[in-house]
Amino acid sequence: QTIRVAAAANLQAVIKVLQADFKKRTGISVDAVTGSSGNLVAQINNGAPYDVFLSADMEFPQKLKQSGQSVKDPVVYAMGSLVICSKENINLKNWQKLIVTDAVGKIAIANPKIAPYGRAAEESLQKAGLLEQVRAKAVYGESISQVNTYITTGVVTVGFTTQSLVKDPANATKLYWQAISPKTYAPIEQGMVVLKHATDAGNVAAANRFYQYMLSGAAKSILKKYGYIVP
Amino acid sequence: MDWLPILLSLKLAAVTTALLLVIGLPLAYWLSKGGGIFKVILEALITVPLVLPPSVLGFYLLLAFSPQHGLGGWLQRVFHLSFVFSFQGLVLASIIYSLPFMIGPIKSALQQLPSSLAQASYTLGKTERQTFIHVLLPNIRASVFTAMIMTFAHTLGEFGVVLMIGGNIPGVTKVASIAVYDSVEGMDYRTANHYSLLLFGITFIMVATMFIINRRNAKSPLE
Amino acid sequence: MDWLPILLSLKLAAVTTALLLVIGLPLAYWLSKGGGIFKVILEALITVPLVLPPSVLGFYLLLAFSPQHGLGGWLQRVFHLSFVFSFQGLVLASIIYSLPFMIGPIKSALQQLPSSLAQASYTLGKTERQTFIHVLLPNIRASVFTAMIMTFAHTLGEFGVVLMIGGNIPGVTKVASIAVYDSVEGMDYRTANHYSLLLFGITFIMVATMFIINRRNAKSPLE
Amino acid sequence: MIDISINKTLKAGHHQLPLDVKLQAEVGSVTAIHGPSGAGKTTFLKMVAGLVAPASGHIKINQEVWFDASIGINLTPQQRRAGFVFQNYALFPNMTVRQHLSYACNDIAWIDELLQIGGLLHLQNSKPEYLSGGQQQRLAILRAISIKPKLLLMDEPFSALDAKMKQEVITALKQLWKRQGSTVFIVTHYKEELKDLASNELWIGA
Amino acid sequence: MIDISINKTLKAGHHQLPLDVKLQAEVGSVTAIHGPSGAGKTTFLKMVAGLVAPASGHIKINQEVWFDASIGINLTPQQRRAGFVFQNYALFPNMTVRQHLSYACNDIAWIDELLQIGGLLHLQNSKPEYLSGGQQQRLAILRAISIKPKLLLMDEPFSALDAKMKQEVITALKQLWKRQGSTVFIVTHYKEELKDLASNELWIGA
Ligand SMILES: Nc1ncnc2c1ncn2[C@@H]1O[C@H](COP(=O)(O)OP(=O)(O)OP(=O)(O)O)[C@@H](O)[C@H]1O
Ligand SMILES: Nc1ncnc2c1ncn2[C@@H]1O[C@H](COP(=O)(O)OP(=O)(O)OP(=O)(O)O)[C@@H](O)[C@H]1O
Ligand code: MOO
Ligand SMILES: [Mg+2]
Ligand SMILES: [Mg+2]
Repeated sequence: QTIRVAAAANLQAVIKVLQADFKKRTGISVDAVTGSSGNLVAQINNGAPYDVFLSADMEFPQKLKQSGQSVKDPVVYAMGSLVICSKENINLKNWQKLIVTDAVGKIAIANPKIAPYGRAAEESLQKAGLLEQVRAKAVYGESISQVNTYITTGVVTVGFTTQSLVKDPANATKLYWQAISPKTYAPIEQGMVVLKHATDAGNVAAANRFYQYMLSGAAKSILKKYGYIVP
Repeated sequence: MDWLPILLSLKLAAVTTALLLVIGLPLAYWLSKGGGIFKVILEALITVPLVLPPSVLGFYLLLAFSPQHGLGGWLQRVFHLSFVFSFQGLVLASIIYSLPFMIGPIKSALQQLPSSLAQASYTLGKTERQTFIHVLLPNIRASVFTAMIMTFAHTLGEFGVVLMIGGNIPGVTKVASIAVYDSVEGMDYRTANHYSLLLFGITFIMVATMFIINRRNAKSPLE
Repeated sequence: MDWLPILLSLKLAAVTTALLLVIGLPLAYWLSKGGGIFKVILEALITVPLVLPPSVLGFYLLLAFSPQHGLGGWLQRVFHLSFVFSFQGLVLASIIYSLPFMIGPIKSALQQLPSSLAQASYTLGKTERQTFIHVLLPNIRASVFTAMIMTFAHTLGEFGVVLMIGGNIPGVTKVASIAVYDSVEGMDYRTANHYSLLLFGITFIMVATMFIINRRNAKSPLE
Repeated sequence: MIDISINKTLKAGHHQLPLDVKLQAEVGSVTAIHGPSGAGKTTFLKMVAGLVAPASGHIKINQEVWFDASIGINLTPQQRRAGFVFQNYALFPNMTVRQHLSYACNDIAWIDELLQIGGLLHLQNSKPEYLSGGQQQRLAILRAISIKPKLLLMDEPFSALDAKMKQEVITALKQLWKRQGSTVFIVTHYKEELKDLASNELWIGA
Repeated sequence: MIDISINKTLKAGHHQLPLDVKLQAEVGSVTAIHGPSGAGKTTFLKMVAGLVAPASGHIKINQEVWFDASIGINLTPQQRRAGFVFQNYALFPNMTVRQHLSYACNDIAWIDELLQIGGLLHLQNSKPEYLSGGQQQRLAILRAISIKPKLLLMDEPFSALDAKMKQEVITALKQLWKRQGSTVFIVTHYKEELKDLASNELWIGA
């Protein structure tokens, strides 16, 4: 049996591990379709054959509930943690001071209009009173993966991204990073729902098992390893 | 590296190019004959999908063909045809997206032909259709090849539309362009490089073969 | 709705089309003269960027022009030129991306012209350059227009490459295609529709105007 | 019986050029058409073939009405199937000599006979760009007669042939036309070359 | 003094056609070239103009060497600037009658004189597709002489002109050539039409 899971782009690395672990435990295969949360929601609203949706925030799953694509309320399966990160060997302890100096050129931020990590980064900068000063140096990535590309290819000096980047064992680039204090931004709650399609396609039992699995200790320890904060 | 997306892409590009040839040749011929404001409007409409970012075009196509809405629902009910998250959906989207690249060069090449060629054929009793196939088309072969290569390559590389309306389903809609995109996004640059090189190689061979076939059979012995 | 991205897009498309005309015309002419294996390889190379998904092409361009690496660093140090996160970077990327659409139709149209036209011009003492400008080019006007329209429209709608190498900086690299994409992603479909309609309208007017200009100045009085 | 009377006003630069032609000819006759350059000879032939529409008048070939402005009849070039030798040949660049003829008709023996008449047998696999001017002109003639048309329209068909070649071709054509009962209109600037061929004469021009 | 001796093997279909031409002519003379269709007359003119390369031999015009296979000299068509009337005219579809001439030379008075000679004044703003066959041919002649070439190469330049028009044109050209001291080669199938024009004759063919 196979179910299809639509997963937000920031889960791209960890979803492979979760897939394998879930298969080992239940024998159920998972096809993961990754993309930006906004894209995935537009597709689901227009008949995409996905059984479970793992979003990057809570807003999108809520919208799906409203449009009748899911029966139950979304639950939080993980919380993202924001880091500032660089390919250059610079000391990011005092990143607030550092990023306004000439030592830092371009700064990558996810587009706050559509990516939760971008929203968190701007919030944090706002709290530190740096947002306006940093604007001139900012470049915007469409998704968190694009920000990661900017960081790992070194076209920006620093970038605000998810901790899962630096925890990803597949990532060969040596990175220097510093976690941003979670007090400076609203928690990045990532929500999950089982979709109506699962019922229509007769996958509802398997989908529910995956849903349960995501909230189990096994999944949580994997998520944790990848830098997510688990509830 | 997974071969399925490459094969899927080649299939998509081949089917799209073949269908666009069937649609594009008569359409380009009809447009080349000139005419009123109606044709101008149609030509502009054909070009318009080009200016929307592919993913946005894909979004509108998704809305149009969604079984939730009018047209898509009707197609679903009456013909059991679904153009979202299916291979035929990718083909349809690719056709809409690449149409101007097929039509444009063929139409302008046809306009460049002297009208006496067609006239000579008509006096032999040949229909417009026979004339088009046997006289006009062979004399704009270079332009037809160019249009085909551009369409094929463009479909291989098409990404935004396909992602939106196809949804990245392995073996059904996960084409090579999406696979290589995924690899880059996942920072798996090795796989991305492999895919890219392969696409590169396929195009290279294809384009080179076309150009060699397309060279004049022989050079004039006098020059 | 913000007008800045639209203006930026129009500027990018106009600059790209103009530069591609300057680069594309001589290149297409040179390729049309036929020749050895070297030209075949070059032609294939020009076509290859088409088969990579735009964002992946953008990724490779990012690598190539990153100030951290060889070429990009050298350009930065010696010319203080940066092709990442800058308008000139978008122009360069668009040129690479749209080159085949400019070259293809022009080259095949040139091949279709009878060689006696150029010969007649040579015997009048005219150079190859004069002949190209005054004799060959005016006789393939329809194909040049087609190539220009396709390039312009394609650049307006270009998204993946621009997104990757531009970094979405308002007023510098945030072009219309990104703005409309953002709106769709942010589920702000109203704004997305506005942008799309506007792009639609601009292209429509542009294409229609071109086609009307491009119609033969007069119809033959005998037909 | 062939009965033609047509009218059209041509534009030569900014000048108006009235063209008004009346012609009656027997079936099986050969008519030589001449007149000054630019008078409308080519245009007349094109009107008869259905490639250009006259403004008024009629074209009647035997019992058939090909064109009649008053009753709105205007047959297509395909329906008229008049053989036409274009002044500029209008050969098909993509076809070899033989392909020109096999595109027009299916009779292989007839095609071989034609190639023989035109002296193009050894060039049957060459495309027009590899033919000399006179060879191209002969091919244009062969293509037009290959469909065995009832009415054959020839626009200066011998202008690029040397005297000997012209005599040979004319002799062969004469026999052919007799055999097939063809009616022929030939535009020419050299009346003498048609002296033992043409029975009628038509002057077009002021 | 003009001294030409050139060789080339042409391909006519699968046959080999050896072309071997020797010609000596005075400066200011007119040479009529004739021979059977397909013998190589057009090819000869193209070799003289530099549009086709001979296999061996030489072309010497006055003191200048235009071509010499033995010492590897081969001037470009631009360097030779031989006026050329193409058998198929090779007019520029994008240019009006007047533009053809103003592309070739800048002298407005001269252009007007040429238009007068060719009887094309009233058509000066027409493009080739709106010209009759004879009008196109006259334009081709005017374009070739507009550059006042030392050597003028004409490939059946009068074949589409009616007798009267031809006489007028020839008379005008004769005066012109005398004035300018031009040397002229004319390919023709009607020797008679050049009888009071040509002083030399060249036969090309087996
Ligand atoms: N590219 C080519 N262009 C012209 N002729 C060619 C070409 N290739 C081969 N030939 C052959 O070369 C021969 C000479 O051709 P050319 O045009 O010089 O003849 P010509 O003497 O001018 O004949 P015509 O009086 O019919 O114009 C012909 O038999 C022709 O078949
Ligand atoms: N599209 C056109 N094609 C041909 N002639 C045209 C056209 N438009 C206008 N004309 C004019 O019509 C007139 C008649 O042209 P036509 O070709 O019938 O002459 P013709 O008698 O065949 O002359 P020629 O002996 O020079 O071939 C010419 O004066 C020409 O300028
Ligand atoms: O994973 Mo996201 O939706 O690109 O932030
Ligand atoms: Mg005529
Ligand atoms: Mg010749």
